[in-house]
Amino acid sequence: MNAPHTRQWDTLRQSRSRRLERAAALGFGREIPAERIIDLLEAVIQPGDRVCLEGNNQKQADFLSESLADCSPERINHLSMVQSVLALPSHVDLFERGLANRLDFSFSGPQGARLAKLVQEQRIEIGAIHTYLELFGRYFMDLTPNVALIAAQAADAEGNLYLGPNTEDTPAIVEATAFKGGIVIAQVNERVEKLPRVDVPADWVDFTVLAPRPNYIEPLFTRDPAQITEVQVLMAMMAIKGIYAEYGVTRLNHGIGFDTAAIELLLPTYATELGLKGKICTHWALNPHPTLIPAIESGFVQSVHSFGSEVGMEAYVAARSDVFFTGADGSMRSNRAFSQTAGLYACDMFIGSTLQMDLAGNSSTATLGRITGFGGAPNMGSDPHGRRHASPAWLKAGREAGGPNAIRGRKLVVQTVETFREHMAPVFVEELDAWKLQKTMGADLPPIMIYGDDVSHIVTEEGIANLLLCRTPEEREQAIRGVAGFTPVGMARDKRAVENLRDRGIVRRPEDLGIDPRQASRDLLAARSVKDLVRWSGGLYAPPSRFRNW
Amino acid sequence: METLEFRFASPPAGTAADPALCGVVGSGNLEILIRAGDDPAACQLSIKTSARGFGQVWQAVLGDFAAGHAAGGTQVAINDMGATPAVVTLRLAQALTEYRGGAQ
Amino acid sequence: MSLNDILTALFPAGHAVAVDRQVLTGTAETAGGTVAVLGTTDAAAIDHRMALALASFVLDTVDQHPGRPLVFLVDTSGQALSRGQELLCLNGSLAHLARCVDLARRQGHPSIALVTANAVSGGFLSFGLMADQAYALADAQVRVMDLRAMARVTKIAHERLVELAGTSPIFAPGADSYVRMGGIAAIWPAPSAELLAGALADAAAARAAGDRRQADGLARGGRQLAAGIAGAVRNSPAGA
Amino acid sequence: MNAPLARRSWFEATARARIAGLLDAGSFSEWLPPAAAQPSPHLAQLELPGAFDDGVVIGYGKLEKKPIFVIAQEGQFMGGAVGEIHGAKIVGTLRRAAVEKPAAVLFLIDSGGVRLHEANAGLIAISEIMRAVLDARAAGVPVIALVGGSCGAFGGMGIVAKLCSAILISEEGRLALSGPEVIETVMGVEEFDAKDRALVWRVTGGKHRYLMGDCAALVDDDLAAFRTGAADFLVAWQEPAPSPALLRAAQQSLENRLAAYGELRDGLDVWAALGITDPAAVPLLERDELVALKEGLPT
Repeated sequence: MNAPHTRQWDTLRQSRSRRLERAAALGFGREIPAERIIDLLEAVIQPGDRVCLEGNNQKQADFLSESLADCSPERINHLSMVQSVLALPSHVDLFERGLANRLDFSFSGPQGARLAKLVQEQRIEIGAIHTYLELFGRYFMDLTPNVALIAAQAADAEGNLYLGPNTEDTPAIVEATAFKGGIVIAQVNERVEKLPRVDVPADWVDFTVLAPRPNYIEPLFTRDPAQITEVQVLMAMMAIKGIYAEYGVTRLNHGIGFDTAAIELLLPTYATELGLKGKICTHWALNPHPTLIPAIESGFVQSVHSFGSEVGMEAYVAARSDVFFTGADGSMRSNRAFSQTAGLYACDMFIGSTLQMDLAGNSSTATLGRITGFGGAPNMGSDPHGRRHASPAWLKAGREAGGPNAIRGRKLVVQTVETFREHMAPVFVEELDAWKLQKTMGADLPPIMIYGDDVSHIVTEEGIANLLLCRTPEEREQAIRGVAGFTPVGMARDKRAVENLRDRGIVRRPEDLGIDPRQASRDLLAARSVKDLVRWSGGLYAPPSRFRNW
Repeated sequence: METLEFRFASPPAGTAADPALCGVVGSGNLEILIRAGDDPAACQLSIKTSARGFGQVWQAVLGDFAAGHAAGGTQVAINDMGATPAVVTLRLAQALTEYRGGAQ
Repeated sequence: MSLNDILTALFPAGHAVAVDRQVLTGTAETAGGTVAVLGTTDAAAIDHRMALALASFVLDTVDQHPGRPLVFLVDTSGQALSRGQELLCLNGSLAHLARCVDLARRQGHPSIALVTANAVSGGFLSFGLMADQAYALADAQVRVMDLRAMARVTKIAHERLVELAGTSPIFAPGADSYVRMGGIAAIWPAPSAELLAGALADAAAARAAGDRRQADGLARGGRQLAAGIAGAVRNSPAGA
Repeated sequence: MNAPLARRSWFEATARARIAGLLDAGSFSEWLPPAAAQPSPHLAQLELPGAFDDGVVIGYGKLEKKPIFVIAQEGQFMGGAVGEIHGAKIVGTLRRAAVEKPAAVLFLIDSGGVRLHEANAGLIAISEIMRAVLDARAAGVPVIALVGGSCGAFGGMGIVAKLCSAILISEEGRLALSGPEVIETVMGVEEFDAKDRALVWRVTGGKHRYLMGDCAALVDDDLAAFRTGAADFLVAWQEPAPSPALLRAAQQSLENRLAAYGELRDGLDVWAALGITDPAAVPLLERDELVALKEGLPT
């Protein structure tokens, strides 16, 4: 038997040391001057590295992203990027300029079209499109970053970081990188003597750079109540009376959009009239939606944990520390990983909207020529089989689906859509565009946001379909057609079958719920403008300029 | 723009004194003018719409309206700027209510 | 054609017109006596200073020379496009100028406007179109917006607009359209003292008749609805 | 807190809803009502659906029992812009007012100015409206502009507003000549960033216009507040005869203003120059607070 080969067990640590030595040789301490950031990046990043660029739903490490894109592709190339969101042009520049060639991500939003083009030109290889939690999970499995480029609000002299209300993904990224031999570089908006609180300890951070301008934060969750339509009010009334009230939904997440904003704004009015205060919507996994202010002020809401913050809500959130998660310093700390976990396991309901839904109830926001991903919706909008604790809503849904002896409950996963979008694009379709997209992109899976078998209810202006009560695929199909209005899918319904479903309470019309559509007036909204929201907040909410009309 | 004309049988709406107008011709919206027609058992509709090629959808939406409401003896004129069927249905119900003097 | 050539052709008997930063003011001699001459040059974008300078000159004329006719020479590309100008309510200064022209009319001053080169939207509204009668030189540009910009804003194909502009004076740029619409009394092939004298002679009658532009637009076939509609409002039953 | 619920927003209301909220209940009668009208043939020619009222509602009614003529533009239809029929309805109403002499004409302006699809008809119509407003006023009939809709009063309608006896404006209302988007498109984003809406309101918005004296009254964005504002204004207002003295005084004050503030580019700078100690707080003040602030300013 040969003597065993002496294996090195600390290559990661050694690699890290060499990188730090290269930086030291260039004269760098821990505080990097902004004008020399490219020298640092070129010193510590190696070809083939896996780099996590902090691109969140809202907060962006934009200075580091632009700086990385400006590095020499001769020195840095074949990078494998891992990041939640591709939001900035510079995120895609990395691939166009030949610095990076592989990507694992969750959501691409505004860069979806450029991304699709790069895929078709085979200049980018997409590992997978994840949900947030999945991606965070893989940071700790097989996608651990060699280098993380993150954004923080402030650093002190030792290098401790304060992340501000938009903590978002930073803790997950830093933890995965710092404890597996990686390098963490933070751009900060300011250097201060004393931080309000320490969110990341200094010994997890290798370098900080004072960015020339504060990191960009997108006001992603601000919905101007002025744009909520009567039809959205009608659907909100139906959702509240036909689902929230009937199941007694107390713990929930709302997707982004005007449909759910309408529901939030009906809580202080319509839901209160129905006597639902204290009985529904008490605990939330939710960003600080400005449209939730009236419900909070009306005493509906006990607790909100947030994935991220929202521009302009800082003072309001700080002043409502009973409701929001705030530090001893008074400001909020968000955390996408924990809030997604809450959304997955601790919520009884997810309600959101979509662009397309097929006859099996699969829904997708993918459109041809764009790769957008889906962020956190698939986490929230899925029934977790790992859940073991009961609640009345979960049990009721479970028994509707599995009969009185069901051995587990069900999460309520509700899709609320008007049957046609603008320009008369039907939401209900025979086949999702996602299938074509899969073919053109050569992907393993069609980009389906929420699988039909997870969906419990569909709300449209025509009515509510309760898919839990459907017993056969044919019934499901007719239930979906039965609320699909005048779309081709809706008009192809079997009218007798739908009437039968209506008799059984599987399809319910507004009148079945005791709702007269003519009552669906914007006057029911607790706030009809952003200014109203400011008034409700007692002047604490400071909306971004683009949402103002004063 | 497309002009569409329909005529559906519908139970008599009863006589109303004044024409009624509902809605505004704005993006995604429409205006509906209801006045007395000549046939008490039919609802006549004429539509001018900015969106071409949706005649079948209009026929279905308006047919449902005429079948589901007492709208006979009315003449309905619509100017549409891309309203969805949901908005059209809602507006028709509102306009008919107003035409009949606010009776539910 | 230069401003001097125009002034010489209009006022062969002499004039004393000064130009200060695109604003012209002064007097000139005509067969019917002295007239006040004022207006703008070089496609002026009307700002507060220009509007107030013109308004001041109108008020001076009303004060010092009762009944003296006003001759506006219009060459404006519209209003000044500037945040600072809007901050001080540019529409207010243009309205003030319009009120001054209107006051002069009420005080017995006949007025005519001659579009010498350009007449565009806000600048045209504030004084040219406030005169008793407006005229245009043959090669003058009169418009709200050119067709390309209009196509962009209205999202209607440029070709379609060009095609319709051939038959419809409703939106087709050009002095001809404004004549047919009743907004401009006539087009002058060239500036001339005779045409000016005729226009000044007509101005008093135009002043007495009030705003006749709807009727003119109807008579000339360009604006077939406005006169009837306004009349129908007058004749609708009941009132105060 | 229920304050927002009690209000019925003027900004949001249709022209017809504004009239209903403004006049004595049930007192309004419409001239050329939709059932008796035809949409604009010029829009039809461009393949666009028109509106039966062509975007403006005219008629008569009562305000606190006084006979009133009303003109209400519908901002949701083509931006309240003035076309041939739209303009002629306004002109006809104003001319009728000069003859029949109601207690006032209430002019509910909500318009971007000329309707480009009927550009020449619109421009000439606005000129006719300008003269008709001044004729009605010269006949002793006050013409009161009410500005608080989503389109504000821009372009030629901005000029028309300033020819009226007075302007009542809400904080949401805007009054100017060129739209910020136009200025940005032509002169660049450095000149005017139209997306910076707080800036847009600091330059063109109701509070700024009121502080500068361009509008006679600032009212809440509420139908009842506009009604009360208009009624109160009429009680106190005597329409003056046109006179050189009045215009001389106006000329002097405009010249003084240009000399004092001509170099400034932001409402914040003007408000500071007006003597407001904390200009940054102005956008957040409620209507009553702002009125008190203005009344306390040095004159």
